[in-house]
Amino acid sequence: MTSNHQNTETPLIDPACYAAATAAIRTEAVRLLVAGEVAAVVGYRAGRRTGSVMPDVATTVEAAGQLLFSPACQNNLALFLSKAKREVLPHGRVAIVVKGCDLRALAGLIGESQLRRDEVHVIGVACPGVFGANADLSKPLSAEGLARKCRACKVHLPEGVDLVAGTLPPLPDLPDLEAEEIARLEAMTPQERWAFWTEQFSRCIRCLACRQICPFCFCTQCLCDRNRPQAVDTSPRPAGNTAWHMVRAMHLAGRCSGCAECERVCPMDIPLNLLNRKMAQELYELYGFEASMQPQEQTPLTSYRDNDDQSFIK
Amino acid sequence: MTLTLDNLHRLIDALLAKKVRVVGPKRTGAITVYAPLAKGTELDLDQLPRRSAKEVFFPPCETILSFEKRDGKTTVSDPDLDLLPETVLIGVRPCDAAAPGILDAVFSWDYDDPFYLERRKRTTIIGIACTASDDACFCTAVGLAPDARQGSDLFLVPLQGGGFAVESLDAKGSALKERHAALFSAGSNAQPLPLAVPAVDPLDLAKVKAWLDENFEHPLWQEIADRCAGCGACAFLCPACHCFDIVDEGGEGSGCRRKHWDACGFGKFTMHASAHNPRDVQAQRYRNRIMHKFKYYADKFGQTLCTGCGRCIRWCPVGIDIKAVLDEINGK
Amino acid sequence: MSRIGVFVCHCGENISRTVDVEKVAEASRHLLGVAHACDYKYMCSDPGQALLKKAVAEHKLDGVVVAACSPRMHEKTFRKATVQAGLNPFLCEMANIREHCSWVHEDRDEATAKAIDIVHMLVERVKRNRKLQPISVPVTKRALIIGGGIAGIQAALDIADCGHQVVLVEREPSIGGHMAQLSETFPTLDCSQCIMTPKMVDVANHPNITLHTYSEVEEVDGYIGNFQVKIRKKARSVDMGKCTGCGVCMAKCPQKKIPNNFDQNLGMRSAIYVPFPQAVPNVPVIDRANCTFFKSGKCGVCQKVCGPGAVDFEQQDEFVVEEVGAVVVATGFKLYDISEKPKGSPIKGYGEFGHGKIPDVIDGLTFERLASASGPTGGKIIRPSDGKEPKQVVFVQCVGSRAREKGISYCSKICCMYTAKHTMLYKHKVHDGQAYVFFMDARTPGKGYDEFWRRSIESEEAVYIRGMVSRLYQKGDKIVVMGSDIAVGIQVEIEADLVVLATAVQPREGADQLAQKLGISYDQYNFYSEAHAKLRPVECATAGVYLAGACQGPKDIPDTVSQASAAAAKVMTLFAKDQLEREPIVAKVNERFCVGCFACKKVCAYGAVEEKEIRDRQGNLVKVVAYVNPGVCGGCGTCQATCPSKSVELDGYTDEQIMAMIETL
Amino acid sequence: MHAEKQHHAFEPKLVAFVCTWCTYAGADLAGTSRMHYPSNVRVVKFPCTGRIDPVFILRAFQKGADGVLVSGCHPGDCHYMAGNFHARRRFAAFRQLLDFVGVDLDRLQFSWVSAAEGGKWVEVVTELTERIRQMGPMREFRELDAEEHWSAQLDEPEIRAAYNAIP
Repeated sequence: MTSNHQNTETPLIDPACYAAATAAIRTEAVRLLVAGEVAAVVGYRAGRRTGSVMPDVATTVEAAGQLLFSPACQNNLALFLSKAKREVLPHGRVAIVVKGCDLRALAGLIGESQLRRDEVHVIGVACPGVFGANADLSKPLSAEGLARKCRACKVHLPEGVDLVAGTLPPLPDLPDLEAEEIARLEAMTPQERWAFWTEQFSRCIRCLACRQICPFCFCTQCLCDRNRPQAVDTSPRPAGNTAWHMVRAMHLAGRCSGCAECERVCPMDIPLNLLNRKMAQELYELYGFEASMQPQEQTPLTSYRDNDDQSFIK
Repeated sequence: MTLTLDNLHRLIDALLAKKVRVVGPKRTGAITVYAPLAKGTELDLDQLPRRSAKEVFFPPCETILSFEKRDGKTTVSDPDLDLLPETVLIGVRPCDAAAPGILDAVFSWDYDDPFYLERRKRTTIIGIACTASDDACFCTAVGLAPDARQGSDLFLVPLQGGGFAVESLDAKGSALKERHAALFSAGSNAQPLPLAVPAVDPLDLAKVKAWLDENFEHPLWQEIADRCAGCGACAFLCPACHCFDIVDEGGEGSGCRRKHWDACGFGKFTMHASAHNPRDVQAQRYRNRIMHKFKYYADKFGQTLCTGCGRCIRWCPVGIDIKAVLDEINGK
Repeated sequence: MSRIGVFVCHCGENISRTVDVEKVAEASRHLLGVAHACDYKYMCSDPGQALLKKAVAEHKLDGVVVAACSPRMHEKTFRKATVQAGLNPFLCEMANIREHCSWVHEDRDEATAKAIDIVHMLVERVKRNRKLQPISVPVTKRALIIGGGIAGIQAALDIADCGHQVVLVEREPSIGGHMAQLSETFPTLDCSQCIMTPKMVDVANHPNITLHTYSEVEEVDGYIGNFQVKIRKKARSVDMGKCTGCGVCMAKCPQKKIPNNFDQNLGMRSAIYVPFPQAVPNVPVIDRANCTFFKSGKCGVCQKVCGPGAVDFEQQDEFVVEEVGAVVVATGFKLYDISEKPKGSPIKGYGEFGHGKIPDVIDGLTFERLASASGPTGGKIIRPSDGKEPKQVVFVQCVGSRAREKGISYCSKICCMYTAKHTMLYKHKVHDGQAYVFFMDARTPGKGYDEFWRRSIESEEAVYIRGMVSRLYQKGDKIVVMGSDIAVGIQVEIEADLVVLATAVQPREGADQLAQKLGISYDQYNFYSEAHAKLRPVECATAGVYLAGACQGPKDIPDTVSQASAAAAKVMTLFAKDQLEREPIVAKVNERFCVGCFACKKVCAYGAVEEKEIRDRQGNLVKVVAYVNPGVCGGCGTCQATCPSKSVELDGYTDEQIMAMIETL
Repeated sequence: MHAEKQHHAFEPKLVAFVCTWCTYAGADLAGTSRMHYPSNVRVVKFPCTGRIDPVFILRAFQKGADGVLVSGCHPGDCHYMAGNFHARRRFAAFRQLLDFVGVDLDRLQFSWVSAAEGGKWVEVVTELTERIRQMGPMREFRELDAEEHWSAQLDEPEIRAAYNAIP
């Protein structure tokens, strides 16, 4: 019913790449569990529906043998190691399967004292790209189905991991749609941009999937859940929705690792990653800072330089 | 009786001309949602709307009163429900059309919810048989079907070669048809389009309930919760989930009391003012979702709180598949 | 429901002239939670305060808003009255309807409307104020004095005489500062050394004073009552314990041609040296940059001749950490150098005066050394270039000072007087000499000052020319001084033998770095800022740090000594109690919600955020959260603005209070 | 002699978030110096610009501010050493976000006003007031707040009438 018409003639990426990564993940996961090095492996396994996958916390050799990597492995599994997700860490020492974008989130979590590197065994995946939102997972990955974030990805091959699963095939050179969209918005007048975002935010039903899926939204008490004082209205009305998405973008500024999960999971199709990507661009331009390329003490908004730009201050 | 697509559009235009609000599937951006139509041709029957039709009766947010305090006096004002518009909800798939019938029970149980019931009274539902499905759909497993008439006042069956066979199912439906009789023509020989019957394993709902009756504590809940991220996407897209929160917004001196959707998956859903939380972990919350749908609601109202629309499966951020969960329970 | 009282002050007519105070009181009565509102002529007066106290009792008020002047003016007054009325002081807020309203607006309706809004905001705020209790911190009764000039010496002696321990840190090898360099002092012409050196000796001998000379403050941690100060004791290369001060090393040192700073480079000293004979401590220092041994590894004469074996070439910089409760900053001044570009100036120095390249154009301090009996010339006034006695000397005042175009707009305060003194000293020594003074204004307020200045003209025949010098240049062995006499309206040209410039008084180099270590503020010239120009002139805004002497602004000796004693008195006031009560405007962590990302710790300039382990009853680690040390917290609230979940909150400025104010818009 | 009171078609509501040490004191100085400026501004005092949360700016716009001024100590002068440095980055970022969602940045002014700059305070407030007077009311956020239905797409005149009937 929600099918997208896709050109299925030649797959964008050779499926063998994903198969090779799958095999490597399984071997390593089984080895880790058998050797008792970890109590659980956080990875992906197949879902009931054709092509679908879901995050899995494999604690048995049998389950580890079912782990896989495919273009449907969209989830950022770093979420499962943040303190907000209390279910996984109690298992004990864990291994985790990460794509480059997930690894960046992991690095961010380490930088923010949510996790120690020595607590996790990191299985990196040489990731050629995954499906974006609204893609039909039952079809092979096409340029159209490829997630927008993957087109601008700088971390196809994760570094600093304990094992890299798979090898990277030659990657298609595709235009950076997200950057184009940001440029399009930037070229608008403020009134046009306001109209654009007002329309987008008006759809928001405050299901909070964006927050819950975000590895960096690990607060025990979200500011936006507070009612004394009520900084952000909780009801799904345009005022509260706009405030919510702005506050979230601000809280993620300098931290967001660009996994774009918020955008993918939004059932209302709000292009949330444009906000995060824009903030990341600005912080890079202002302070030369890129979030979470490795664990770091400081983020741009928790540090300063005496000579920071202040041309906007009278 | 039959109705051509053009006449369906004309019907919408005619209703609009009479100041009737017509809500139907409408494409906005990349997605289709139930939205007020400005003209007949806006109707988009190709896609299952992303959100269910429950919002027509039970909007995501509504103001239920406003208050003002001044000089020691508090004035409370209620909205005037008489101003709610007459509405025709059109192009509703059976899985969405069946939901209000299920929800009526709870909204008129110990307390008659005037907001919901008034909207229900003023709305006519035109259902449509379903001719396209995907592997998330499972209406047949919960006792419905692509051509289930439950909840519809008027029902359309798409015909081969275009147009619809029209059936009126009750007085509301007949009245609507009568008022616009000119647009309808006599029955034709055209065959209905093949129905989209989901290819899913059947469920024995009684068996599922029996298992739930016995298994309040079960490792299954934790297993699912390991991946549940605790958002409200499933509940908010669901045609039958109906939990809401009531909040006061505005200042101490004046403001509004609003009712808005809530979801049992949220960590704060059952949080007490004391900070004690009886459903402190996600396993308890996900269990409640299943229990409410397939046990508590059945215990209380004899119905299942699920129409098999598959939205929660399609849009679960972490790929939790309620059908797979039910299959597992069914198989135990 | 709150019961707030609103008290609207007329401030005589200061407020009521433009604000309809009765209307403000009336409007306040209708605000939610206001139980009482009234207006009164002078709220800060005794009857005004009595009115407040009576109303609190009568109307059972649980919060007070005084709509009057700026809280910076009378917040303390009204908080005290609130306490006397039986309420917590933090349940009193001031609505600033004078400085921010009646004084700056003319239209009565507009000003009244604004005053009502301001009151409304503060009413909403005070409703959400919490009762705060002052925080007690223990006080280490030990003071650090930075700078061993007359200011530091005076403060050290006063505090030490009071029975408290004092740590005195001096950058140079000897204490004494600029005063030790002076010849005679105005307005009494007593010999500077004669009055200074006994005090220096007192410092050295005082049982309560620990002296660190040739030392610098490296790091300052902590807060009022509890500072930890890391001091770098620079390697002297001479063991203080062993040296007897006999001076043989200096006499034998083969390297004797090093210009002596202390003598403004007029005289020479050896590589191992004391800056001047009366130095305290009388222990030499090896100037490693100029010492043959340190440069080439050969020599070592001083070590060989030292009887007690005090010379130690291996000595390293040492670090000591001193725990103190208060800091007095007395780092003094330097004189502006005409070859240097003043801070903020577009002009590079005084090109018209030859950029300091003309040898017989000297500054006031150099003249002091020439005139000093213990100076390099034995008190004989001669020209640095050729040693001849100058017969015509031109003194130029306001060089740098009061020269906005040069970047220094302030008056250096001491130059008028010391130039008058210089003309006298000159005339006393060169009877047939003639002194000319170019001046803009003669500023001589002070006891006996104007009389002194007049004496230089009337008895010592100094010629005062009101006007500026436009140019100086060397012509043969003379210096031609071109200027204008604006009193007569003519151009003047004098062929001088010596020119003495009264250059501007500036803070010591590095004053800004020290300020940053101490966390105190300073002005555009790097002079340290006092907390209040009039009412708190010796305190820094940073609690526990006090100012003495010219580091705060140009001062003469009597002013410096007064301020030093005042700073000492402030320190002693602080030390009079074992515990210090401080304002409870500090951040607190909600440990239940803190998720331990430590963004707060990253932004805290005070290092007040610590990591705290939360354990269950069995002792298992549950989580690590942030903890704010209330003694260290400065109260800026940057942590709260940074915390995504607002799990750290600044008392007195909570989100709830601020949001409530915003809601009134 | 005072100039005749000028009438403007639109008098904006301005809110100023200021630090207590510099700008609040600077505004006090403007008062003690009897300088004059438009009465549109309402001052909220903070210990430090470092305490000022972008959420406050957002909330102010939502609650009806037509313009917001944020002002504190000059760099290097922060009473708390570095609060204004952190604020500078925070607001540099926040501005970009506001701009990207379509808020006209002319409505938001940042300034450094020291305790000695009463004149600068007057200048900044006067300029901002004048500018916002020209720009007219800040409609965007207020319209959002007035939007009673959760979704603009379901916003029908009848629904609007029903909600307007709510006093």
